[in-house]
Amino acid sequence: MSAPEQNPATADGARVRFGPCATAIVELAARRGRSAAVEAVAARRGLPLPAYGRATFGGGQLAISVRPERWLLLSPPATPGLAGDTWQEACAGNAAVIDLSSGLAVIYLAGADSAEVLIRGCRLDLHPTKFPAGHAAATVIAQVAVTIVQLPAARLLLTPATTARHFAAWLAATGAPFGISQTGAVPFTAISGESFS
Amino acid sequence: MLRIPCPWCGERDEIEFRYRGDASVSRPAADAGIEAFTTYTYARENPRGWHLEWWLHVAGCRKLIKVVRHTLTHEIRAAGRADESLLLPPEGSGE
Amino acid sequence: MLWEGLRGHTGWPHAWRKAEPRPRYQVVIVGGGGHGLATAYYLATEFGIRDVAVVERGPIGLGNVGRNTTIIRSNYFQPDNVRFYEFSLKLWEGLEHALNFNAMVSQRGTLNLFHTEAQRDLFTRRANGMRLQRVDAVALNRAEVKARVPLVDLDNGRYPVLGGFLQPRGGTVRHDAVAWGYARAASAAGVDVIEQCAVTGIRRDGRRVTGIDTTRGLIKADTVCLAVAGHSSQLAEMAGLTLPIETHVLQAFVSESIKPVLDVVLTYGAGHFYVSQSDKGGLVFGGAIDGYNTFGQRGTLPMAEEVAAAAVTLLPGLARLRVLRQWGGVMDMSMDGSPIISKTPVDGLILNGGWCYGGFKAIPAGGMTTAHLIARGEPHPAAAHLDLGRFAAGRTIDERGIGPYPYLH
Amino acid sequence: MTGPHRITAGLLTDAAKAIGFSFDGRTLTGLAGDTLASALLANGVRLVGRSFKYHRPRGVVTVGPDEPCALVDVLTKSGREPNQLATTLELATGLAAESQNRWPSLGFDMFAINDRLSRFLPAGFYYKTFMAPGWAWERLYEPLIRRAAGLGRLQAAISDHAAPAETLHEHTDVLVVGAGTTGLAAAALLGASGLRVLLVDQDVALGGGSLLDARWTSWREAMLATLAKLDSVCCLPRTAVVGAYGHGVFGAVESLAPHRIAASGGLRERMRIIRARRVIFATGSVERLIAFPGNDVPGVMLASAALGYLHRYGVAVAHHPALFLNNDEAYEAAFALADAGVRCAGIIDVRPASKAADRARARGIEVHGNAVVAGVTGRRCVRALQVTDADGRNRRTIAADCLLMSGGYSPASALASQLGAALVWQSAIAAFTPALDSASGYVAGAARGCFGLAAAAQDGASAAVAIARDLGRILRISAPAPDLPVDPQGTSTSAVWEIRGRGKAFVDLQHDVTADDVRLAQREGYEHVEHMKRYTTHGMATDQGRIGGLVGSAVLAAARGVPLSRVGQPHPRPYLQPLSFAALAGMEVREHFKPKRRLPLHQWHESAGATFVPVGVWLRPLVYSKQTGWDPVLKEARAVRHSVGVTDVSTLGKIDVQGADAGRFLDFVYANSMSTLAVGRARYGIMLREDGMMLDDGTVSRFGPEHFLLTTTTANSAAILEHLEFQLQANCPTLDVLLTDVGDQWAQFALAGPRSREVLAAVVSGIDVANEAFPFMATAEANIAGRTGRLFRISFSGELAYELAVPASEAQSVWLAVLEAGKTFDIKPYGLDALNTLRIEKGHVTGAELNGNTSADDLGMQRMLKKQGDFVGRMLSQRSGLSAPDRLQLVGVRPADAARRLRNGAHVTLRETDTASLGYITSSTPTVEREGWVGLALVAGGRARIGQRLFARSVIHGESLPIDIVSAHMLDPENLRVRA
Repeated sequence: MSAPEQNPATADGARVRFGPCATAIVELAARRGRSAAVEAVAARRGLPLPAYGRATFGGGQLAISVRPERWLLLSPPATPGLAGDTWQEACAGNAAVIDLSSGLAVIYLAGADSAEVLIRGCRLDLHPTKFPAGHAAATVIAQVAVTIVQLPAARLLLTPATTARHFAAWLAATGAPFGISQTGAVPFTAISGESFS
Repeated sequence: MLRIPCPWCGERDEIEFRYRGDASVSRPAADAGIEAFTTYTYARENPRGWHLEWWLHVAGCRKLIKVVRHTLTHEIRAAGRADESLLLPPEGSGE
Repeated sequence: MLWEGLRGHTGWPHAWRKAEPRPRYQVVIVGGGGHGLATAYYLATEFGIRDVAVVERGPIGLGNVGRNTTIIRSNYFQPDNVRFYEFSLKLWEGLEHALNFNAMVSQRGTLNLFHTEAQRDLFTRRANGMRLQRVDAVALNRAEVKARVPLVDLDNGRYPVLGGFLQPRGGTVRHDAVAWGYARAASAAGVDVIEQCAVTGIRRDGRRVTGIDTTRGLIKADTVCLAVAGHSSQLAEMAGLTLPIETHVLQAFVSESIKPVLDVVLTYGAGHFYVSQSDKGGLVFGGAIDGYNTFGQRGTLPMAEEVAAAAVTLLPGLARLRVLRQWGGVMDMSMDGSPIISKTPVDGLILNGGWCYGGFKAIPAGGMTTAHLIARGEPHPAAAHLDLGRFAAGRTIDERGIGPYPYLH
Repeated sequence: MTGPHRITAGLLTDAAKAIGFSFDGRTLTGLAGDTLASALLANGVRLVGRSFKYHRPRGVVTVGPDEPCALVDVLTKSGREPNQLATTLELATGLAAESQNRWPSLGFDMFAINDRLSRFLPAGFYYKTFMAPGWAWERLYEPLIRRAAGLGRLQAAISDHAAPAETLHEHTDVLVVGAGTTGLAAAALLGASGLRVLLVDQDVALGGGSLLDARWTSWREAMLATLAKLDSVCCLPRTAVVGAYGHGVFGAVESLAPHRIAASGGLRERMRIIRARRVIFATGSVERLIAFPGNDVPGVMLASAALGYLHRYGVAVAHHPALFLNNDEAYEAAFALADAGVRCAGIIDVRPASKAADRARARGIEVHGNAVVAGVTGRRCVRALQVTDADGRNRRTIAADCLLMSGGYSPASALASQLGAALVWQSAIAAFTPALDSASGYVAGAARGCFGLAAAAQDGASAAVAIARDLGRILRISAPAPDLPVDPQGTSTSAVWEIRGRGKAFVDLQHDVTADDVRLAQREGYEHVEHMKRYTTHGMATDQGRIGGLVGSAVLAAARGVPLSRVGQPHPRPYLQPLSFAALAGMEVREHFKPKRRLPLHQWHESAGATFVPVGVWLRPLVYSKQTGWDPVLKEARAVRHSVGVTDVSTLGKIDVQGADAGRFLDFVYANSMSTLAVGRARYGIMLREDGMMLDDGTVSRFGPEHFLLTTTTANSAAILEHLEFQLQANCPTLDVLLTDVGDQWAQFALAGPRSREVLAAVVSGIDVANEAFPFMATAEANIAGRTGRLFRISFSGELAYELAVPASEAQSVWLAVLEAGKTFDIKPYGLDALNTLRIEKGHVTGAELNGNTSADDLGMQRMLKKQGDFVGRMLSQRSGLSAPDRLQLVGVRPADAARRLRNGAHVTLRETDTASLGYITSSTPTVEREGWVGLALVAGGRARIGQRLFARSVIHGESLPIDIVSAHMLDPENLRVRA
């Protein structure tokens, strides 16, 4: 809870930075009473679906659960075998599979001061004891829907595409006192690189 | 400021939710007639005390939840999923 | 004043008699707020009914009449509402001399800003509707808005101001003085103003009301009028009635007092906020309702943040001004956003309520038309549309077109 | 030593750092760590302002945020900030302050005449006066009163929006408000137990009362060291909790130190919204004034103020001060001043005897027991005091240049009261204490009347133990280590409120409310404390009457002849400290005030020279031109009518509906039938509210037996999604339906015009777009410019038209492909204005007609309502009132004189000069294909009036023009074009 002026930004502003992360996104929405079946399908494909409010990594994909009986699956863009249509077949009858790759923007936020920036808009308790790696939550920041995924050494922020630019502007303005820097596209490997314990 | 204990997401600020009114009334059957629908649509118990109400967690799980709230003190005694049946504390208690 | 000044102000009498309840009255009005006191005053002075008591659970004038943002205006969309509120505005204009009490009626004008063409169309429609009824309304362009309110930042980064609509005769009134003035004049006309007298029950004989039980005993009456907006549902329940009303809190804020910077009542069109400057120098702000039923007469934090954000956006010069107090009043939100002045299914029980945001500015008309309904047994022409029956019949007067969902207002 | 009154080193001041500042243009020097007030006093400046109503000379009264008198304007580069408290305003190099509410100068103030006329200006005088003649209030009296009222002057500067602000969201197990011995002891214990603790104090330094007693220095420093070591504890000095909002939520404001302000780009305060599982109010107490004639003369101040200025800033407030008090604690000021070499002119104690008096006499300080101050000599500063025995006899004069008063101490209970604490009268301390139920929080230390630093610390420890127990932690140690200094033995306070005599005795120094004003209010019947407050404005100033509030209640109680406990005091509302709008607003202001929603093609539209218009949160291209007027709009519209145009309709709400019961659900939420829709077809649909009024319209497309997509209007997209989610979960809980917002996923373009099919054919593959193969209201998946997308044959413009939907990330390439393919037909992108022009001509409705007061019948859609089966709004749409013949019905209108323009918002009347409104014009536009204007209107019994000539009156434009009422379907009523 330190104040910005106590954390002077380093020359390259590396204490906190953010950048877009190109991912393919599908949402699995279990049909009424079929969530167990969906989890079984996913397990067979090497992706153990997370419990509510959690995120898990498996089979080259990141699975996020911030809506009951629904899962967001993030994968590298256009990876054969991970695309929505393959899930479509696999989940036929058990889940609606909806491509949201264009609907959600994924922002990768990292750096020692990233928590300091977030508490200036995020109303959740992001204290490490309350929101450790592998936790995920949907909330609102700067009047925009944001899903936060806590990675071991960074955070993913998922936000609707049409307000992504507004949110990025807010992030830049709020992070300015911390010397926040905006990076280029962050590869999906930055996510997959982070192991969940 | 209300802190609403969403049964899915845990305690969240009220601004994440949209209030949807009295959860103790249910929509009349299709053939119940105009008077029944008039009552359903316009009449309000509007208690000064414990109130069972709908909140839609629009900024979170997007689930409709039930909340037992005191309309004077704003104390929230219970919250549950849409299909749970929550009991109201006795009238006059909790002031 | 001069004479009293010289004799040390020892001669001022009580503004209103501290009356003791009598066993029966022709008319008992429940609620010593603006509408209750005004109704009593007009019953006594306009309709010659002096056998009247106003019973108030606490001291008079501490409900919404003492908690509002003191604005008077008659700029409404629905023609019926324009007629009613204009009737009220005309009564305001003659009020102080009728009461011999300076309520500081200040017709400094109310200015509604608009920020989109769609809003311009709506306000044009409203202004034309008012003008057809010979009510004043003027359209202002950007430059005229800026000239009238130099504090406004026309291009405020998000919703530029395209213009405004002014009702020159709108303005403010010193709210407490309204309750005191009516109480004083009603009392002088023979009305018993009974404070610290809470109603515990409403007596009925079959379908007819016969009186009220109070913490100071039974009071019989031929007619009982409920004028307790904010708590109408609770009183009506005593008579076995369920009303098309929800209770919500409306909030207000006042800043430290400064030398005059604003001489109009200003309403933002792109956010929930309006402001005027009181004669004491404080800027008085209002917001929207919080959106859930509440009887908590207190301010909340989210609304304070929203109002402040709108204020700083539209009037950046106020950024360093400091807000002193925040409070709330609980209102009847009716299911169509318009008031109710009506007979009820219980004979002899009259309801004055459902005022939503409009209660204060409506006090003179509310009192006059309610008194008319009580005295004549039929609605005053200006309030004929405000009956309870309109909901079942589908004749609602939906000022905002929101429908029966107050939490969406 | 910067100033003759700086007699020693202060706890907060840095003797090495002199700072120049100015007051009323006079250049002075203070020290780093000074407040403006301490620096002024150090320089011997006593007169700092003029009072609100009587413009009487006023000086510094307190040492902190409770100050009623020492308010100044601060001149900054961006303007002038009024009503800054000199007693908390930290000295910064070049600070320029001016006294307030005087003209022409502080020394000589014209308005001071009010003081002489004061007998004619009692409380509430304006209610009885200024009424004649009738016109005079606004034009004469009110402007005068308004000019005279108000303290500081605000010099508004637009540039102030640059002032940064921020709101931090905090979470903690325990919030401890107040870092005196109570709070320090509690925080240390709670922190040691591993709980997260937030310790806040409004003062610049932590320690509260222990800062004013050297015996406590080592204990305080030990505590602060302990706290600093605990990771789970966060200490926030300079942070005032301004409101308690229930559910463990508190609003707090941190004021940054001058050097920090510079370091953080001008940030002045930081709003903190704190969410705590438990709270301890260790807010201490506030010293009270005593109402006696002349208790406002500069030099009359609280005893605690003298003590504070001495210890904190090394400043002696006077050379020869006297004290007037009713309690032992206040003697400490005399003792401390004596220790510092300031000789005391005597202590006037209303009590006959006390332990403190004995100690004073033992130190050679004269104490007048059983005595009171009956008056003050001097106008701009205290010169002498009139002292009498308690019974008024034995009048004598005591020379003094300052009077330190202490009427006892009131626990600071405002926050507890906001959480519903009842106030209980405690005669032992002559004050109210808050009774708060432990579920809401704990009040500890002086805040609950537990006076004495050691006793308070013990009390804080007990509260900590209780809270730790609530939260499942067991605290072994319960005594705050190290050992506490011992509180001095004391004699209890004896209540004294007012000393009556000639001259004004103030109970509210900032609003100039006197004890006589309170009595006058009572005589006039304003005898309830809330009435008295409102009538006299007692306690309504920036200081909220903290030091005089209870005194006013006491005067009222005496006048009514009832005990003070029955009168009580007004309910304290937020905010405890005045709070700048900037801080409260946070950073979601101006460009951040509301989110900006941008189209996937926003940048393309920008580069194409579009003029954007805010529509709700969206930014939409209005027209592809910077030129105003209708020409560019009509050019775009003409392209659609004559050849082909394309427009971005991605703002439409789009909701994916899947599941076995999807059709059933849509039948329930739409007034018309959807389950009967064939796969591969689309249908126009209307939704009603439960009260039978129109809610929204849009299209529903069926991609598969269990898969639909519906569109909503742009304005209602969020509301409709919520409506559907509510209806599904509340009223159809057993249905197998999944609702997913895909609004941002899909970009959607309308390709419209007689040549649109040819353009389409060039960009789609694998689908036959011939009229028969892909008829009106058909839909299909399609390969559009090489991307997988969806194709709809839907028309809003009234022309042959298609809508193309592709994933938003593909929007640009597809859009460009369409423009490329359209080149040969001179395709034009068209904006919102042209879109509107086209739909008005066709008679399609939008928000202007779906205004929440129109029924399906009003809009001529009654036939669409299902005869069979339940749906939202079905029953109440059958009410008589919704089909009354005089309801406003949708019609088209044309000016009789084609040269005249229509105006939206004009009212429709029967005759040129009628005042009775028959309705109004909702939308209008110049026509594309013929001369003149057309419009849509809602007219009473409109359909029966088709063919009539009525008038469109726009009184504010001084217009009344004849119009012809026509069918709303003004263009191609047989729908030949869309089917072509």
